[in-house]
Amino acid sequence: MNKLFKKILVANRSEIAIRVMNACRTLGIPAVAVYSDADAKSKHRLQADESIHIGASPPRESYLDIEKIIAAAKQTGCDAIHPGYGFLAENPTFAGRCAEEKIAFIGPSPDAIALLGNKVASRTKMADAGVPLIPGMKGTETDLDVYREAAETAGYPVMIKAAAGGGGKGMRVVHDAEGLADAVDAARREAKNAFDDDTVYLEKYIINPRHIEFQIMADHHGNTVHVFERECSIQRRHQKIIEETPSMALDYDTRARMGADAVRVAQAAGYTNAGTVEFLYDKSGHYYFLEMNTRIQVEHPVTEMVTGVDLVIEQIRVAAGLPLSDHFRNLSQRGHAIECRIYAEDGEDNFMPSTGRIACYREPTGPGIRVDSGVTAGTEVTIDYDPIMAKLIAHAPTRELAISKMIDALHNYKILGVKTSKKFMVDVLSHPEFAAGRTYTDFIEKNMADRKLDMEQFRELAVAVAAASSFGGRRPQAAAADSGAGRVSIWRSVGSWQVGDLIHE
Amino acid sequence: MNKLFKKILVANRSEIAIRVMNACRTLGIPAVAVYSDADAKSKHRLQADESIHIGASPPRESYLDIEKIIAAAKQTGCDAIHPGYGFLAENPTFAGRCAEEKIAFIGPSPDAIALLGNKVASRTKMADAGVPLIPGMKGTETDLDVYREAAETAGYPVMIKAAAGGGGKGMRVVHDAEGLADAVDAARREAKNAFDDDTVYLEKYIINPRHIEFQIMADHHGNTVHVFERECSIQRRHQKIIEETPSMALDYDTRARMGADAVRVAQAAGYTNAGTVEFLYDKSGHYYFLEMNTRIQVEHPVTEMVTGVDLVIEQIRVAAGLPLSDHFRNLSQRGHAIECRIYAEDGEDNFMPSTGRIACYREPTGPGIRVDSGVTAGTEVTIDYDPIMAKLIAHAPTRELAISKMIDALHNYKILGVKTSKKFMVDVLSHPEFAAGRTYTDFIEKNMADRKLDMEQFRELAVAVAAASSFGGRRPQAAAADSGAGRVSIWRSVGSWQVGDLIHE
Amino acid sequence: MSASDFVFGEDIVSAACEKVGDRLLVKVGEKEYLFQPIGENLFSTNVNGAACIIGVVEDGGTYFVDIDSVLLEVTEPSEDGFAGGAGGLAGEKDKVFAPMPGKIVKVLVGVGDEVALRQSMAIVEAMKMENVIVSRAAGRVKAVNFAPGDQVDTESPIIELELDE
Amino acid sequence: MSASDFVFGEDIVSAACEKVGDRLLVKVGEKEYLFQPIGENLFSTNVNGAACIIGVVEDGGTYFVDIDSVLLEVTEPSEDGFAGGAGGLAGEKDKVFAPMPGKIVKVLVGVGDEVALRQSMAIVEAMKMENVIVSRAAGRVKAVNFAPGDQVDTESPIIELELDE
Repeated sequence: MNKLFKKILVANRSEIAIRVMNACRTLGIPAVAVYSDADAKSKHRLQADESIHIGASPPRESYLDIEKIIAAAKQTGCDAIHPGYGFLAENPTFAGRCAEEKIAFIGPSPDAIALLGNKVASRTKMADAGVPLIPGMKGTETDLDVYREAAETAGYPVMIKAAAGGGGKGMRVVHDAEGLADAVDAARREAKNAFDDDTVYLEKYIINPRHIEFQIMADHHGNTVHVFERECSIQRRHQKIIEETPSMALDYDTRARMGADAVRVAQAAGYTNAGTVEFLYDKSGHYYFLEMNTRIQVEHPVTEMVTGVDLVIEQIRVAAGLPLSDHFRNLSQRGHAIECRIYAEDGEDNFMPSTGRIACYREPTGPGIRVDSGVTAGTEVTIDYDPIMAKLIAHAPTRELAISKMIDALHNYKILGVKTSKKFMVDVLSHPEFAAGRTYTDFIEKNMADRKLDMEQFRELAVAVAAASSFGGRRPQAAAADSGAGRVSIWRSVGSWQVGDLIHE
Repeated sequence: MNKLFKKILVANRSEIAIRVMNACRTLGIPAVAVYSDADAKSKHRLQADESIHIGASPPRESYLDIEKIIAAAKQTGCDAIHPGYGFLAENPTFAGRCAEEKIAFIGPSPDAIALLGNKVASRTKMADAGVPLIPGMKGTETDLDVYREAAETAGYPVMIKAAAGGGGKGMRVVHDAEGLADAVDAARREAKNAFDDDTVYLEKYIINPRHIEFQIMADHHGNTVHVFERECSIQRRHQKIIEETPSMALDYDTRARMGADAVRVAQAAGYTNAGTVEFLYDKSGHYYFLEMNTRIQVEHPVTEMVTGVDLVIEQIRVAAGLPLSDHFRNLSQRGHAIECRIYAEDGEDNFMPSTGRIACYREPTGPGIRVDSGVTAGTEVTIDYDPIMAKLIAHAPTRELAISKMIDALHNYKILGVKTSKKFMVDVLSHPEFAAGRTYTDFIEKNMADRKLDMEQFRELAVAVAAASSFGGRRPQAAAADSGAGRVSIWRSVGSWQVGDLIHE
Repeated sequence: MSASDFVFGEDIVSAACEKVGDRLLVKVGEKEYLFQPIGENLFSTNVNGAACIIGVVEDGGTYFVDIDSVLLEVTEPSEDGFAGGAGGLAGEKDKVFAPMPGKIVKVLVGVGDEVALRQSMAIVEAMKMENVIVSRAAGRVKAVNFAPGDQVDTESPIIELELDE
Repeated sequence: MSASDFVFGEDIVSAACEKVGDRLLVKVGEKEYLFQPIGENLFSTNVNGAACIIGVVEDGGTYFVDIDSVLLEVTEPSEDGFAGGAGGLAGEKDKVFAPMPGKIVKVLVGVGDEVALRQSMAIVEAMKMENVIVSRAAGRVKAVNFAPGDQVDTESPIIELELDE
């Protein structure tokens, strides 16, 4: 294999950094990790071929510090940087700095990132390209009458959105004409505060749609393809927790039309490398372009399992100037894949963030099971970063079998010491509405709101397990600490469950 | 999901028993394990929903004892038995006993097993069906002149084979007319001794062919399909160690013709359920029917990864009387998959069997990596059974990437305490002849014969690792014993690597 | 037969263990469980005819138990009958601290309130995450030292309790 | 700096360890290695710019080490300077036993032969598998008690040695 790059710096952490380094190993390219204080003992650092410390734990002082990342790449002789997702992945300044330093940025051009990062500019662009948009204003306006007129045309409820928006900031739902003026003002103020840009616009508020996105891959030779859809409607607090592909909502024709529109979006933006075109899909079967994410997506593995491609390897090939691999010209969906995001959060207490030390960690295995994980036994889960610990993916010939496999795998995934939403997701996957494919963005609100797990039912069994494990005077102890430097002693004393007494006593 | 069976007994052990039980869990069917004395603490027993002890360690007293297995199934209320591979899987008497007891045998009918187990009878049948056979005698004969004539027609070298053959017994290669008579006599004597049946026949000896087999799946409704080929040419002592699919040797037309012939074989035998039609493929591109294996094959995972089907789930469905699943009507190959068999043997010393306790066990993970394993930390590998411990499978969009992934996965597969052929397989996979796809059954003989690993090169590094791991006065100790009851204390004392001193000293 | 006490939620629960062949029989109240150890940190038990694989680990005085995908915590009773709790000195259970520096989002109790063991006391935001701070003993709120919006460190108690006897 | 001796093959090799930050520097003869512990049983070291993950475990007196997919065995020297070997009493190294009952396939040495530590001595078949029996000490063959085809148990020595001093 000819080496595509001499060496790649992975400007990220945790599971996505490990995923990227895995692709580098397959391609025979050495990978350099960067790490903050908190990540000195993290899995992504210790698995890397080389690693560079880039600062303190707060992201601003490490993973978000463009110059430190560039310096690390130069110091280690890297000729390419993979940004992962989050952090600097969608920062046009960072992509631009890479270009200045003649380091390949494994992602789209700075111009494409900038265009697609601006909701108003990209909306205008996509309207011209003939992509279906949510009814509303084409561009931004300051005249309130324009808002009023657009709202009347689209029909209430409507939504005011910030051009630079993200994370729900600068967003307001308006249910009638009366509330419009205040909402526009409020959204403007919030946008100004959050993004230093008070540009807002108005569009129709689509009630409880499906969230369906298309994976895009485009090379530097004019080839742009879509790699089918992912449905990501199961969300809590606007954050995806379960994704799947194919979507139950799409028939052959709709899929083809949406896929063609997704390609149109990418082409209109002059897009290269991997990206994701997000659509809202309403209950009457209409779909609307929402935005394009200019990075590898958290949920990319479901696409890989159903289409057989390797998106990260392809990202690296494309960034090296190669045309799309042959198999990207003849793509098909096969079987069904589901991803569950394993966050450090308490699924039984309103998804409250959970921290702690993973004292025991066992991944499920089996045909069609994939785990992309950033943690291991001994990892300290802290509050410094995004709480995603791992992604569990199940693939099977049919959706019914994939659901069944996923439930089994969730039960066999043992993460002891930090709370997760495993049981919550088991209950979502077991719900008749999920089985029926009636997955809308209000799924959890509507179907899980009354859910309340009775912890008391486990009282006797849990105590019995503790008693069994402490029987004979020895305890099943926690694994060696591998990560989470600094805060608690990471070199804690280590033991292991000694059961000698059971037989020899 | 409607339950296809009330409960399934898995009449096997180790990795294939675990694979079958995994399929049962996905289908929501409880699974019963059987186990011998040696397997009281084995992974397959401990993961089962129920388990039944069926006797002493020698297979004849447990896994080969038909009545004990039938009794276990009746005792636990099982209405189906999955035989795995080996043991009773291809025993028509066992399949017949299941039928008598109205227990579904998850495999073909006793008649099909019996027919295909007799090389002469099946050869005659397949000749009539128009399947290409190795040139030679159509049936058996006692008259030496018939052998002489057949040998002249086919051309030397020829092979004398026992009708009931298997494991190389009752087989003789003859290089010229002079050796013929003695060879026939010797083969007869050997066959009589080994199988109590002195029926032999003659066919042309195909020199260093490829071994290419086709996966078959057939239901009870007249549908028979092939699920493409596997190439299994990399063998040591006639035992496969590396398998892959697709085969580098087949073009579209040849694949279609061989697949159609494989279906013809199954149909001629009245075959149902999963089976494998084996062909020899010679250097001039001719192929010849060799035999049909009437069971799930060790190497079935490569087919699953490249075609997206689940062969074991489909076996259970078919045995329950369902027609082939829809996706079996529209099969395609995607990407490339390779399997390495992880035997307990010394790849650096002529594949000598290796025994011992697995003191540390870590499976590789990553996109496209699958491990079907029968062992875990603490397993005692004994000499009672087949030395296969696990199968490592890698799937990638291209063969080149699959090879690279497999090498990486072999390096990251840590099985400490028992020798394997990991390094030998790394060297096979890294060989330019393997990369070029020149894989014939003499591959190892031809390309690896001079291979000699210089163990001395590791002297300093190995000692350094031992020193590092014992630094601070504590040792990286072995995991708890999970299996291998009885022989050595399986409840050995357990510890774990304590590294506290490194920091706290 | 060996018996011992554990804390689950706010209750002290007694369990008795016995070896039966290579399994363990555990009695808790009226209920009996048979566990098969299947390697480090794992037990198997049969629930409605299917194997249920249970994970368990002891870490810092807490038994973390995964049953049916739910993570449960069981502790050994401390000398005063309460769970030890992570990080706290036995004598400081009357004070509620933030586990890391942050900003008070909400205080969930007022002076004079009766408080149960492990009751949510306050929410502290650190690095954009909200963390619930719970009591490490039952008692009555004696003082609330911070208000929403205040910065707290890990040294100053947010809430002080008068402990139950 | 702490130094100790290990047995590799037939040789005694000395190694010296030193802590360098959170890594370990080990010197063996002229060579130096820097190891990063990456969790239980695993070290990482850099070979030609790529991370090489090395597995190691100590079991019954033997360090099993996986380097580059090769399983290597390193032992601690016993009092008399030889590796302990699995199962053997120190005083019985002059006898070569079958590890399990079986049938002698081949005897690889004759009386009077010089034998090195861990040299292959005989092949014993048990359950259709062939097992090589190796010496646990260097010496000279004093007696060969069995011939091909004989059944052996684990109690009767197949071969007896006169040990080197």
